Amino acid sequence: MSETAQPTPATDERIKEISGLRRALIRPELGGICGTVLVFTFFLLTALDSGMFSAQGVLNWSTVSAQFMIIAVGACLLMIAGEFDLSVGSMIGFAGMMIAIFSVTLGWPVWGAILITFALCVSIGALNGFIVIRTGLPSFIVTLAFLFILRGFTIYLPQTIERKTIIGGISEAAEGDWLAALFGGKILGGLFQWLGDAGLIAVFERGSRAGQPVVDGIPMLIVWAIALVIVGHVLLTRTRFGNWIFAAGGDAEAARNSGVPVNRVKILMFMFTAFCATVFATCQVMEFGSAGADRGLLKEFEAIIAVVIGGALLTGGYGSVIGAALGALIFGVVQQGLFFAGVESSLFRVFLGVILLGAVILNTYIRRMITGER
Amino acid sequence: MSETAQPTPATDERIKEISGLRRALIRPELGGICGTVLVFTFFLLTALDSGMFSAQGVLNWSTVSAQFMIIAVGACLLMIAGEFDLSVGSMIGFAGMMIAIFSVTLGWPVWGAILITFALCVSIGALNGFIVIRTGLPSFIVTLAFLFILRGFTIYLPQTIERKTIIGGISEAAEGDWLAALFGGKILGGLFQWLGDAGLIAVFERGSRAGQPVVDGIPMLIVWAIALVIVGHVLLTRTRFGNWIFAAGGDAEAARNSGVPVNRVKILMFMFTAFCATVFATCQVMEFGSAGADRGLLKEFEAIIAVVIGGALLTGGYGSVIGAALGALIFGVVQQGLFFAGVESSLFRVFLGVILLGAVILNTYIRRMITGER
Amino acid sequence: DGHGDLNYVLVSHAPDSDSWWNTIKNGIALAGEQMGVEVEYRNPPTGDLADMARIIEQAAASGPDGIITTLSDFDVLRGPIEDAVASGVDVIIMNSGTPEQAREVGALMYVGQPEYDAGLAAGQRAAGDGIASFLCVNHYISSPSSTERCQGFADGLGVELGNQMIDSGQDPAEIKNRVLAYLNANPETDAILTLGPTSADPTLLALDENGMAGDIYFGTFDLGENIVEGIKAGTIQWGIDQQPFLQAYLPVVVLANYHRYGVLPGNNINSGPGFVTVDGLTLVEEYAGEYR
Amino acid sequence: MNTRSTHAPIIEMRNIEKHFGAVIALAGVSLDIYPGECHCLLGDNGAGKSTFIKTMSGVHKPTKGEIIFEGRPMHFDTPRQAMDAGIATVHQHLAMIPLMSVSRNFFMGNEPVKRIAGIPFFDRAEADRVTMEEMRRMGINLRGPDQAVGTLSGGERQTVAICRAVYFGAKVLILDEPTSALGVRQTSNVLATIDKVRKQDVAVVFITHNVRHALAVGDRFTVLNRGQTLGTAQRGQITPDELQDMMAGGQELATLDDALGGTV
Amino acid sequence: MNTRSTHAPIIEMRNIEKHFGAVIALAGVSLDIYPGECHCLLGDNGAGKSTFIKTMSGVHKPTKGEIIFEGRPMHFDTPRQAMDAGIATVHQHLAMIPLMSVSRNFFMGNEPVKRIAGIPFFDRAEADRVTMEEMRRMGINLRGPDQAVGTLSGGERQTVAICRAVYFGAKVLILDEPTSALGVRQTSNVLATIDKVRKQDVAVVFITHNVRHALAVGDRFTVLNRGQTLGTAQRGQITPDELQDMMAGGQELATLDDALGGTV
Ligand SMILES: Nc1ncnc2c1ncn2[C@@H]1O[C@H](COP(=O)(O)OP(=O)(O)OP(=O)(O)O)[C@@H](O)[C@H]1O
Ligand SMILES: Nc1ncnc2c1ncn2[C@@H]1O[C@H](COP(=O)(O)OP(=O)(O)OP(=O)(O)O)[C@@H](O)[C@H]1O
Ligand SMILES: [Mg+2]
Ligand SMILES: [Mg+2]
Repeated sequence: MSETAQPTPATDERIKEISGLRRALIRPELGGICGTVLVFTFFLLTALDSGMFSAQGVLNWSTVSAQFMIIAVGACLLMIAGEFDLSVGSMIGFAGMMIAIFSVTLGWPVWGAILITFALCVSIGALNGFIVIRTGLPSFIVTLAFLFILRGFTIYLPQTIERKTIIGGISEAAEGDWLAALFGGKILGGLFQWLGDAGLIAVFERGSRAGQPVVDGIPMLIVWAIALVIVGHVLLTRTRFGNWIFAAGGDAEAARNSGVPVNRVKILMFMFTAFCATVFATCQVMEFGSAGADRGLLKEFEAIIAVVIGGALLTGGYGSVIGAALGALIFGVVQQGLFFAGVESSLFRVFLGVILLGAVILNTYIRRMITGER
Repeated sequence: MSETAQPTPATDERIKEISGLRRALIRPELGGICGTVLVFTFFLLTALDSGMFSAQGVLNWSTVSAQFMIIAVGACLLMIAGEFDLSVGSMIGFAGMMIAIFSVTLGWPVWGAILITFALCVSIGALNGFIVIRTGLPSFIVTLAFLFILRGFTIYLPQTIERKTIIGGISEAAEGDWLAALFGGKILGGLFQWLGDAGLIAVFERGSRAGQPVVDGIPMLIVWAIALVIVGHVLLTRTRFGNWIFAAGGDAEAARNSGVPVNRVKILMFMFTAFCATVFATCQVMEFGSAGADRGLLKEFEAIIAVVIGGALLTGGYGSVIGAALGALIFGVVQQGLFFAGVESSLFRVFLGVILLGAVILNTYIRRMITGER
Repeated sequence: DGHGDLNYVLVSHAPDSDSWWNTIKNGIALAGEQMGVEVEYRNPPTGDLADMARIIEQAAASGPDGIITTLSDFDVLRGPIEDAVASGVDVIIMNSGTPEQAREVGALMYVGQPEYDAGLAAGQRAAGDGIASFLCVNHYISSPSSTERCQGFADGLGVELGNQMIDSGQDPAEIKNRVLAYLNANPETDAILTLGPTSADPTLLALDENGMAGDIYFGTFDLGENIVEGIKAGTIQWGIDQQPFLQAYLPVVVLANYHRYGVLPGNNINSGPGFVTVDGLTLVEEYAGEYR
Repeated sequence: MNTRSTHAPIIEMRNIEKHFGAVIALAGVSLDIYPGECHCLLGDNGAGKSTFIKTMSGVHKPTKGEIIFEGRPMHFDTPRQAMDAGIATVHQHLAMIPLMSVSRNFFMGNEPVKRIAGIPFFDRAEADRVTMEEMRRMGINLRGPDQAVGTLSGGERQTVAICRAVYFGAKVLILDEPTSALGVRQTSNVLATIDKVRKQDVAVVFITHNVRHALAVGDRFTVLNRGQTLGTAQRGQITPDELQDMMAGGQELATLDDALGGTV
Repeated sequence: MNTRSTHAPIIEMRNIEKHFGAVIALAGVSLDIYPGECHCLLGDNGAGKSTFIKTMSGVHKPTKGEIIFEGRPMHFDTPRQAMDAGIATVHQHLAMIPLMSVSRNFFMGNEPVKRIAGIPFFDRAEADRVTMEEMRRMGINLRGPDQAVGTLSGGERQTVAICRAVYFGAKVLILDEPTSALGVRQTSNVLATIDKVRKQDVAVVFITHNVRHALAVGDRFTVLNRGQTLGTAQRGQITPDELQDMMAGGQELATLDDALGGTV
């Protein structure tokens, strides 16, 4: 028997060569990188003296960006797995309210309230996923239903139990709680104190905290955001499970035939999204000490927008966690930056829409270069 | 030359026969019909004596349903053509505000304001469609951008021009305007007066309108809803353009190859959706005499929900206008019925979510029967 | 930047489509012009209070001379406000919160109308008019202050709130028809309380339609063009005016004078509740929605 | 069978080039197609066959080159125009919409119209009648004209597509790999249909990878290779083996164990 | 070539039935497959071939019937289990994901793992290396292992799929119409690969509609018809024409004009 046919020619005369640099550049997060550079350049030029880049200013937009990042990581992995979740915003409201009800109304220890809330919310995420898988309905519809259901309960429960729509007093309850500190505290306080003493960052001038540095630590929110981004990125790009996420979103049928446990992957991603939403809610509740029925409104869109700005494909199978994190950063910086730059606040939405459009068009162009798709 | 092969057997022994009745039943709007029957049965049993089915009560839920119908018709045709529009709600706010600005602030005659607003909004619809077609981006993203952009302008413009976010005084401006009457008036007033006089419907017993019938005409809103449903239904099922709508949504590439002007169809459907949103806004402005920056919030979801309850497929190519109208009816009746039945009103959202889920699952089952799809 | 040597920021909790805040914007614009200072308006676009906390932090970071803010959730906003005070920014609390809370966070003063008290006063007034049951049309159910108004009104009447408060949503047709539905199902209702123009305007139309206009006892919070018309026509018995204009205007004036001349009023200022009735409506009418 | 001399060509493609960004899919292909002939278009994967017939049917605009239809230069901007001119195409990836009924699919883009008060209504009765009749003529009994295409088997769908093209395609019928997914019986039906259509003086352009299918019905054979034509051969002037070699782009084929016979 | 007597069958399918709701796709099909043989599965469209091999590869669970793999009854609940047992499948509709890189596709569902601190990391270096090597062995030079599958031609994709199956499919390789969209040269590559694989004592199940492809590599031929088997024939015991007739489900074929030769 002869060997197989002669090798096909290594190059095709009908295709022009793509330069090495260009090839190195085309990756999902390129759009996000360009956007970040653009946005920072813009604000460095227009809002440098507004305090946006003082220690306090940086902390401000970092915190806002970190918030977006936490939910964007979940939304990103879920979107790459081919689904999305419109109930994220309602889940945030619901999770916060549950913690408040368990800890304040029912008087449970805060760690217990947090744990049971995580269990509850992750189960709801699993339920979302289960319904999507079993009925084959688009996740848009299923999670839209849960958007209403969860928000309904978030308003109804405190209304019925406590006759209010905001439950406060969680800070007092959380005093000294080991788990609460993981969500509400700050780290590196010593470092910042030292920086303040050394005159490297500003200190308060008067009041009860005179002499303390204006930034007295990194909020746990930011730590969570960074941790989730790293975990998400490693999971997606470095593990076999990550490959399954791509496969499940790229073509569920093909993946299933190749032995990828697609249903499990999708349900786990719904659970992870719910987990991220609950982390968001817990940090918020622990920082602010109260839970409100209107928390998290429209956050589902913000998460999706960050992910899409970061280069992921709405239809699944393509995207990057780093991209989503950059998307969240852009979003946060623009949102706070417009305030710093003193732009009329009602125009904020207009900017948001325009940036969204611009970013996705840029990303589409990049993706077409990668895949050769037309 | 011989004739082509012998005919394939008319029946296939491997498939059980489907009964005639069952076949007659399986149509896209079946889910809507079942839902409507269910909902009415439920409320007839639980809320019969609450006034829900008095003349006034009927008018009440009819008006709410008619509102949903107007936007559902547009959303339905667009969804069948394979796209959807998240900017409907913002478009409603925007259109109302434009009418107010043109007629009150700029002092144009109301008919002029209405016409220019229609032109403007339909052009924005066309722009939406154009961007979707040209960039190949999912309409979710493009219209999400416009959701923000239009809402931003709706807040910014009156704020800048009039220093208010509610502009009133349109009723006075519209007094005697021929076009305004088409959106804000009532018809069949004589008939109802006669019915009231004849004792067939209740008359007011007290207050400023004692002696007048409780229902003094059919609001133009309902007339528009019925007209749009009929036009939409005929367009979809009886014209060649209707066939193109199905084709464009079913498989744009295949339709294009068969000579269907897919781009034109899709853009026209975006324009029609914008048209419906503008009708909604105009009726609202004419009835309430004012335009507010927060009008139409979340209406895009409500339209999509009505359409999906009515049996259309989110992915396009399948659905019915009658179904969407029934979906809107169910939506309206449930919403108002809960008030008549005295259910805690914050639970409304929970019900909405549950009904949405139930309806789509029912519809999926029906569709699978039709297409034999698994 | 700007024409003034002093920079102030006003932070509200309202979503940016809420029409009531418009008067506030006009108030600060006028005060800014008259005092020759720069005043910016900031709000969380969706009305999310957690976002509002970030905005206060942001405002503090941009180093203004003063911040005027609402205190719609003490727990959430206390931290950022205290930080702002500590970093040398003078703060005045307006609109929501209580004088006690304002003192606690270290603000200079409080200008506004305690919501529960306003509701209570209205309830007591209505009780005096012989009212025993009511409908509270809540178009902003997730905001605590709107619930407090209803609660205060119920307590003023001495009845249980219960199902008498409905979540009306913000769509005018839905508000109108929900009111109609409620009145249809509960025809024995004595009074209606609306919480602002968003719910009052459609409610007026609803009463017009079912013929109860003028027949049912109707009170509302906050003013607007149609509400003023309603008061004039006798459909609405009273409107509780918390005078948003003052809530915006006074803090700016106070801050500017404090920073320039070191003078400060010795007390908090209650801008409301003031009951607007059919007497003395002319000015109210002219400026409703703009300065009233 | 028709020969070159009896007719003028119905379509002349002159030096057609088509570039997609960096990809040159067609680098100058010329071809004449005569009424009543079955012209087979052969070639390797990616040779440009589908691209070529898409320029013919108005889906793509050629980057360079001329299309002369019935003696006059033509520029098809949309598939509709080509269709109106009499060019019907069955594309490689079926141009059928699974959720739509057979009769709606059959007339997609070519709906029969009945004017009532000047409004062009879709004449469904007519459409249903024609569909049932045409499908019956092809040997397929539908449950009803409103049966969804999604419920048909692959072979049946293919037949609907061809049937539709034949029904409308008065002058030129283009078939892009119509038999690739079909069973033996279905294939033989399709080939018989091609044969029948050709006899009605329609020009047929038939793309296939199967030499035997090509030889069974083809009058002339054009082989494309990497965007260029290797030339056209007349039936009888070429042996199956020669054709096979040409279809492989002139490159040597992998040979199997001798026991299995040298070629495929 | 192997004959029945030299080995025990690696898979025995006994009376497999599969119902989809009202549709009876398989009505009791039995089949033995031996190591080192190429077993061709033939039959009309909708005969149930794809369904049959899907029960074999764990995609569908049979409604009735037994699967005996290496002498022991087996119940595959997921494609993974079948794969782990040594059954690799190239499905009719390609199991490739266009947006993913070749090497990720190659190892999809079978990722090589490198444990660092107990966490199973995807060993990409290894995956890339193997992919490049295996593809090179098949005669395809990739730009790099991270090239997206979407940029490959149809034939190349088909080869990746087969290559992957061969790499993992130690014992049984199932190919569902692998050649239907391929050009002559690509087809001959695939057939040569089948031949080579079979020689390594792998059992190959090969579905095709092309008699000549079947005869080129098949050792035994099983024909399905409407969910039932028409029997299995040994190579040499059956003529191409007989086979062709059986493939058409025993029904008469449409005959073409005599000039074109009686059969396809
Ligand atoms: N829209 C497009 N954009 C870019 N490249 C394209 C496009 N369509 C086709 N090509 C490329 O043009 C070349 C010819 O493709 P074409 O589909 O015409 O081949 P074909 O001869 O039909 O092959 P097959 O036998 O596999 O169907 C291929 O390299 C293909 O990748
Ligand atoms: N998931 C399913 N649900 C319902 N019916 C199905 C399903 N899969 C296949 N069928 C039906 O089972 C029968 C056999 O289908 P199958 O795909 O096995 O045929 P095949 O022999 O592979 O045909 P082809 O040669 O066209 O690929 C067909 O009638 C098909 O419609
Ligand atoms: Mg092709
Ligand atoms: Mg098959």
